[in-house]
Amino acid sequence: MHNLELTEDQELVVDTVARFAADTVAANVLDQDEHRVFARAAFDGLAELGVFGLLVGEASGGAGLGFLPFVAALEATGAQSSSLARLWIGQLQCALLLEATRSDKLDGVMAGATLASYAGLEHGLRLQHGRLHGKASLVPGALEAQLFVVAALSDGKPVLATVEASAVTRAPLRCLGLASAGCASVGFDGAAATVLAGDAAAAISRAQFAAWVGVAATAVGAGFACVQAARKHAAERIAFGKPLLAQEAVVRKLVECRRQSEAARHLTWHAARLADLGQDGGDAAMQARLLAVDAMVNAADEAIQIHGGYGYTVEYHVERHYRDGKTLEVLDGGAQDLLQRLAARQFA
Amino acid sequence: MHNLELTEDQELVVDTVARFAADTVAANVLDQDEHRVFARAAFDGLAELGVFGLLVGEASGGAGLGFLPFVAALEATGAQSSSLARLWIGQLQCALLLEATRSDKLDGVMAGATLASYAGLEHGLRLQHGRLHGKASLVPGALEAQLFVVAALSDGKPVLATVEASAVTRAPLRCLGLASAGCASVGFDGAAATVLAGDAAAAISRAQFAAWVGVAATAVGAGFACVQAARKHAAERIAFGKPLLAQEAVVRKLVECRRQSEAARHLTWHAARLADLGQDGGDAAMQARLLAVDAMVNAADEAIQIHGGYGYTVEYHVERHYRDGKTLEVLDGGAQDLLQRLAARQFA
Amino acid sequence: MTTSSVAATAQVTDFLLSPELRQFRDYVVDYTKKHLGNAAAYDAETKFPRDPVIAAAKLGLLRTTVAKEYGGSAMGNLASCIMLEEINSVCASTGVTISVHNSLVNSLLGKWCNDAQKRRWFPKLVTGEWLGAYCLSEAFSGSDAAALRCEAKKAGDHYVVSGAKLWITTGSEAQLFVVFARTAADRVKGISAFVVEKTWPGVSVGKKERKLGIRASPTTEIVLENVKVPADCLIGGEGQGFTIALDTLDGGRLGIASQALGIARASIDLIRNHLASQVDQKGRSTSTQPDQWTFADLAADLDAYRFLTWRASILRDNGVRCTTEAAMAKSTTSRLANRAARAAVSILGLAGASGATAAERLLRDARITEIYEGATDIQRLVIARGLVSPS
Amino acid sequence: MTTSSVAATAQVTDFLLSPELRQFRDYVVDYTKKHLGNAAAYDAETKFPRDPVIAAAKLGLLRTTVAKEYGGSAMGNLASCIMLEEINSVCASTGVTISVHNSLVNSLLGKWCNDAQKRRWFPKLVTGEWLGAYCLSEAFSGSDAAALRCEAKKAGDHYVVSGAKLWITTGSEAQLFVVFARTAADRVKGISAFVVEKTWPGVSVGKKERKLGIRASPTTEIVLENVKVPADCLIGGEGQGFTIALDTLDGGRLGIASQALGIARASIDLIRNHLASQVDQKGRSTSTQPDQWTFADLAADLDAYRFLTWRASILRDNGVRCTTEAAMAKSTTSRLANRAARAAVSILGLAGASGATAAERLLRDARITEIYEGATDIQRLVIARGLVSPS
Repeated sequence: MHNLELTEDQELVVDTVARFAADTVAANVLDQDEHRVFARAAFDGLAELGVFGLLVGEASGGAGLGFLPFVAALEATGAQSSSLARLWIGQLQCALLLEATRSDKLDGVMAGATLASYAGLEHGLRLQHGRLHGKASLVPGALEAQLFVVAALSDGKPVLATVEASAVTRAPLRCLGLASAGCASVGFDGAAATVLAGDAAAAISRAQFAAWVGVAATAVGAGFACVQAARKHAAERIAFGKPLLAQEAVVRKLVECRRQSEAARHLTWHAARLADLGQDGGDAAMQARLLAVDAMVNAADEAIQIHGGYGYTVEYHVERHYRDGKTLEVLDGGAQDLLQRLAARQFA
Repeated sequence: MHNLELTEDQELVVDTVARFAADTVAANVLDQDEHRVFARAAFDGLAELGVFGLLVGEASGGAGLGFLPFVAALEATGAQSSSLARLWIGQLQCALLLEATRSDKLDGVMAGATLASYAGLEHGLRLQHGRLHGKASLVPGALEAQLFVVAALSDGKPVLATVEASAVTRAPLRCLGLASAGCASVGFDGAAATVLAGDAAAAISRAQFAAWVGVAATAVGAGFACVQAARKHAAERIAFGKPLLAQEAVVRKLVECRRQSEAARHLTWHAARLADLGQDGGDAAMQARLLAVDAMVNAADEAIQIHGGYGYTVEYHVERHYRDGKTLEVLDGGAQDLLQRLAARQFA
Repeated sequence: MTTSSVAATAQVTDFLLSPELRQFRDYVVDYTKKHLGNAAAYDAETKFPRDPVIAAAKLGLLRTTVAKEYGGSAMGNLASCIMLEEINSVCASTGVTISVHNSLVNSLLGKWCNDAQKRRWFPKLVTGEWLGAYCLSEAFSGSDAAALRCEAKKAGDHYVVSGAKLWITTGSEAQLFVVFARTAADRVKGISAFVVEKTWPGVSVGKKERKLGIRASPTTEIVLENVKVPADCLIGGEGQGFTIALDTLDGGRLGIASQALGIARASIDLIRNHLASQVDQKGRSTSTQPDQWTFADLAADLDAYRFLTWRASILRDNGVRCTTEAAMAKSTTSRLANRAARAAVSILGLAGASGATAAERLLRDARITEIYEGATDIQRLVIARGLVSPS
Repeated sequence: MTTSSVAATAQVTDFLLSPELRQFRDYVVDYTKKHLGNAAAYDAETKFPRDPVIAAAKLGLLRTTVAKEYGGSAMGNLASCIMLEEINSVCASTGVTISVHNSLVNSLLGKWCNDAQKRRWFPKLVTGEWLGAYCLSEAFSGSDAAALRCEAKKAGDHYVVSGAKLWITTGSEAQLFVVFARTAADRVKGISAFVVEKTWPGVSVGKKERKLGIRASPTTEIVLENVKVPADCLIGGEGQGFTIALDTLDGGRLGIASQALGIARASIDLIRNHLASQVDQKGRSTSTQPDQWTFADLAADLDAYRFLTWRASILRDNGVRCTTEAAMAKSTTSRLANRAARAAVSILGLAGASGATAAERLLRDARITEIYEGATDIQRLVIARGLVSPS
């Protein structure tokens, strides 16, 4: 499937996750999404596979395998469930942040024993006198999280802190998508926080990067899944005496969608490669994230159209991918934030 | 600039071409384009650099360096002149075809002593009793070519043949773009042809591939050149008391254009890598060609807009890139043909 | 054409609605403000908006396409479109219910039924005592409507109708079904149209679809098992069904175009309000240029495509065939609705996706407008056929 | 408002042009057929289409926006737009010449000049003996028009005007220039408008631009070196220049929108003819679905955006400010023209790019419509400003 020149260790992780996603995750994903059931079993399954420490260094007890296997495995996960992929990304961001700040909570998060959620700077939270203020209006995983890792401003400077779930107010949301990801708003309301040591800005950057390439890979996987689903339906569905797939305009759409996801995949791999080489993959990661999410939304949109009325029902996967794609888009600051960052980096 | 892991030999070719393009080609390109002057000196310059045998095997007297340095060098050429890049692609296609069919005309073409033009199957030419029939309505280089390499159908099967320029009727065209590429229509009118031996279908495929990745790389180079030109203008041009570059919408356009060209570049590299590994890079090459040309046209369009009235004049490069982009699009069967091929390969 | 009475005078002069239509629009706006406040709740609970529909009926909104002699207000298609844009800008589930009732069922009966038939059904339909549903699609015939398999076998003074109809809007709530069934083998000329009442033996509501959007509008299967349909329930003549179906869909598409306009407008209004709210302490706008651009393009297209919709409606009101024009209206407005709703989610960001605003519902509702009553792809082919080789 | 006389009766009723306007359109179509056959040659040779412009003048096409008392036909903006769509569908260079003459110069003089001024210049302008040009832009002021530097210093009974105007359409062919110059320092209120005649000392035609398209329309610099402009050539009052410029551009934009409509229509017609020509031996269409889709979307947008243009024109004819509506018309039509021309080149393939058809010229001509008389980017901001915080 891929062309990533992975090591044997990396390959093993990717294959294991891909099998887990295809065999176990796929089975319940529609039902859980429709009824907004948290993907607990799948999360625990990932924990068992030990992938939450994928990016954490061996010295800190992680696998230290780098971004390449991460994006490859997330692509396979995204093909089945963006909700699960987003939970994984959040857990892994927390692990990276806790590693960077040498927090003793790292082990629990890596093991998946502690479900952690990250609320980034985009929520505009403030830390004063050891207490957090403000509200994060939409955080994946928040409803079920035991621990929050929070990036906030303290005297105008970024800091990192952890907050116990018991200290915050959570409200479930009827989100557009990611219905199995336990999305909630989180009110911090003066919650006591443990400030983390270390270079917060650098750690936040790395966590952002992980979300960018992670979401990009998720969206690439989902985009291809939409093309695949539409192809399957179009091959089976007869209209005007022939399968839809025999209609030029239908195939043309699929070709276009596939082309977009393919391009996004290569940018994603490029970003991951650069990061693993210790180079700055930020531009590529943001470009990949923008392109991949656009491609996913577009592929889901076209796939719904090809499915016709069937695509509008929750019995097929494509409407879910459509909602999930638009939801992925607005997280982590949203597309606007990425475009502004790219503008500043490339044309300031 | 690139991230291609080229060998030293490859790197040398790319750097040499890039310097030649930036130093020599750039100097006359506007004037030649405006007055529709054939890029003779630039073509001869490429000949001197010995790049027409880049893809020809060492056994046949070529450099055998493969597609990676080809696309990297064409990107640098495309940044300056799509006309020259297209001439190079045509010459190199002819070299590949003559190599595959063991023609004795290969050496002259590789050396650039013979200017050769390739007319592909898209022109619907027919070979009967050693004579060619039909008309190719637009062939780059044709006006100045000494030799035509022609793909035609003979009893419904593809064949390759060479025709001397003296045997055909040529009419210059006021083409939309590629004004320095000597575009002409070519009437074969029963011209005597030398049929080439060997597997015509395979040779034609390889020549097509070369055009796909070649045009993709050209368009990537031109796309980035448009972004660069627009950025320069926007940094200098003051409106409403500040440089255009300080306007969010202007920068946003540049970010979007750059993102598209970047994605196309990665697909192009991917296709070239696959081919150099002996794998099938056809899908990637076609996808790259489609995306890159779209990105080029879009970047040129936005660059014109950012230039305002200036962009509409021939004194800036962007209107030329706009015309060249649309002209590159319709060559080699055009975007439609590529989309149909992709449809057949991916969804048949 | 009983509904053409309105066309005696101009409905739109120099792109302005007539005073009567503007007054009617205000009347409908008043209805939406008073009765459609719970749209989000109906959606969340997938609950049919019965009260809003009853209120609409009481205000006469279910009889706009019916001639006065049968209890209608004979306001015609343009008035219906103006009404539907307003209703759909607040609640697309209520909107499609009324659209199907007016633009598909009532219009069809008014145009193709005989006097006795009209006197039989319109009294219940114009008051909203009965809601109507339009039963054309089947599991294996969607865009390719002529592939339908539902059978109607003549047996003396009645037909025996059997088959399963799919994607029936208002299926579980309607009391009257217009059913298209096959009375002969010929692909097109073998199709006939019938009125089938819900209470007749053999009629049942099948599976209810769980959908991305318009969740408060019940979309169900309607199962017909050896239903005895009296011969006087045949609409028009045998074999006229496909002609009736296609002609009716021209009008139906104007209803959906208006739904799309309503959804687009609501989405654009969300963006407008968001932009207006972005000001610094001195009241200067801090909204970004790219967002302003997006808004401007959407706002221009909204006006443009509304004119396409009005034009086609007026043609239909005047008894002029408007297949191409209706296809233009539906294909442009439905794509605009989706584009606008997606933009609203993007620009509102977390508030767009979290459910804190209507944006996410608009996005989900918008998506159906490109699918039902003729998918976008089909509309495009209709336009190309109409203009490239005019028949 | 001398041009508002047409507005007493409806110009467009239920989306149909009045019989008078349809007749006028036929009249213009006849002109285009008889006089615009050499558009491609004028383009290739960058030669001003003098004969076509003279023919247009003889037919009265240069006086449509002038009141009858000054020799005009007072047909107003909508008639001008209808005329310009037709002319531009064949030759955009002729089109922009007439558009500037009518929509910018004649309209401006008619609205802002006093009676003596009108009696002085209109006799020459309505007959086409003189062509007009509109001199607003400068090297450092394009979209930001208020940044202009050209100076007009009062000196007794005249002004001394100095500066260089850039991007002047018809620059080398016009005999009358409306020149915007600075009479005071204030960025906006310091600008005044003057009529300058070509023959006056100090007036010269500077550099001629070599352009991507509308190559037969000369775009030049107009250099003003200490030109003595009599005080009675001031238009309106001192400081009114910017108001005049912006108001006039509302009308000018309608002219350019119409140009864009003409180019879009010609491009769409090329696609239509191409699709119609693609048939197999049995006469069945072999055109591809994606091409049909592209055609359908373009055709729908053409109708939609034409309505936007007509609406704004009627508002202006009725003396209603139409800044937002004109911006909608220009931004949508100009983008459509480019989209359509690009699609024509793509779909026609080699024949689209080789010069064998008009497609490549349409593509080149189309590109200017997004740039001049208010770039698309500015139009979008105008729309957003107009709708988000209505003034």
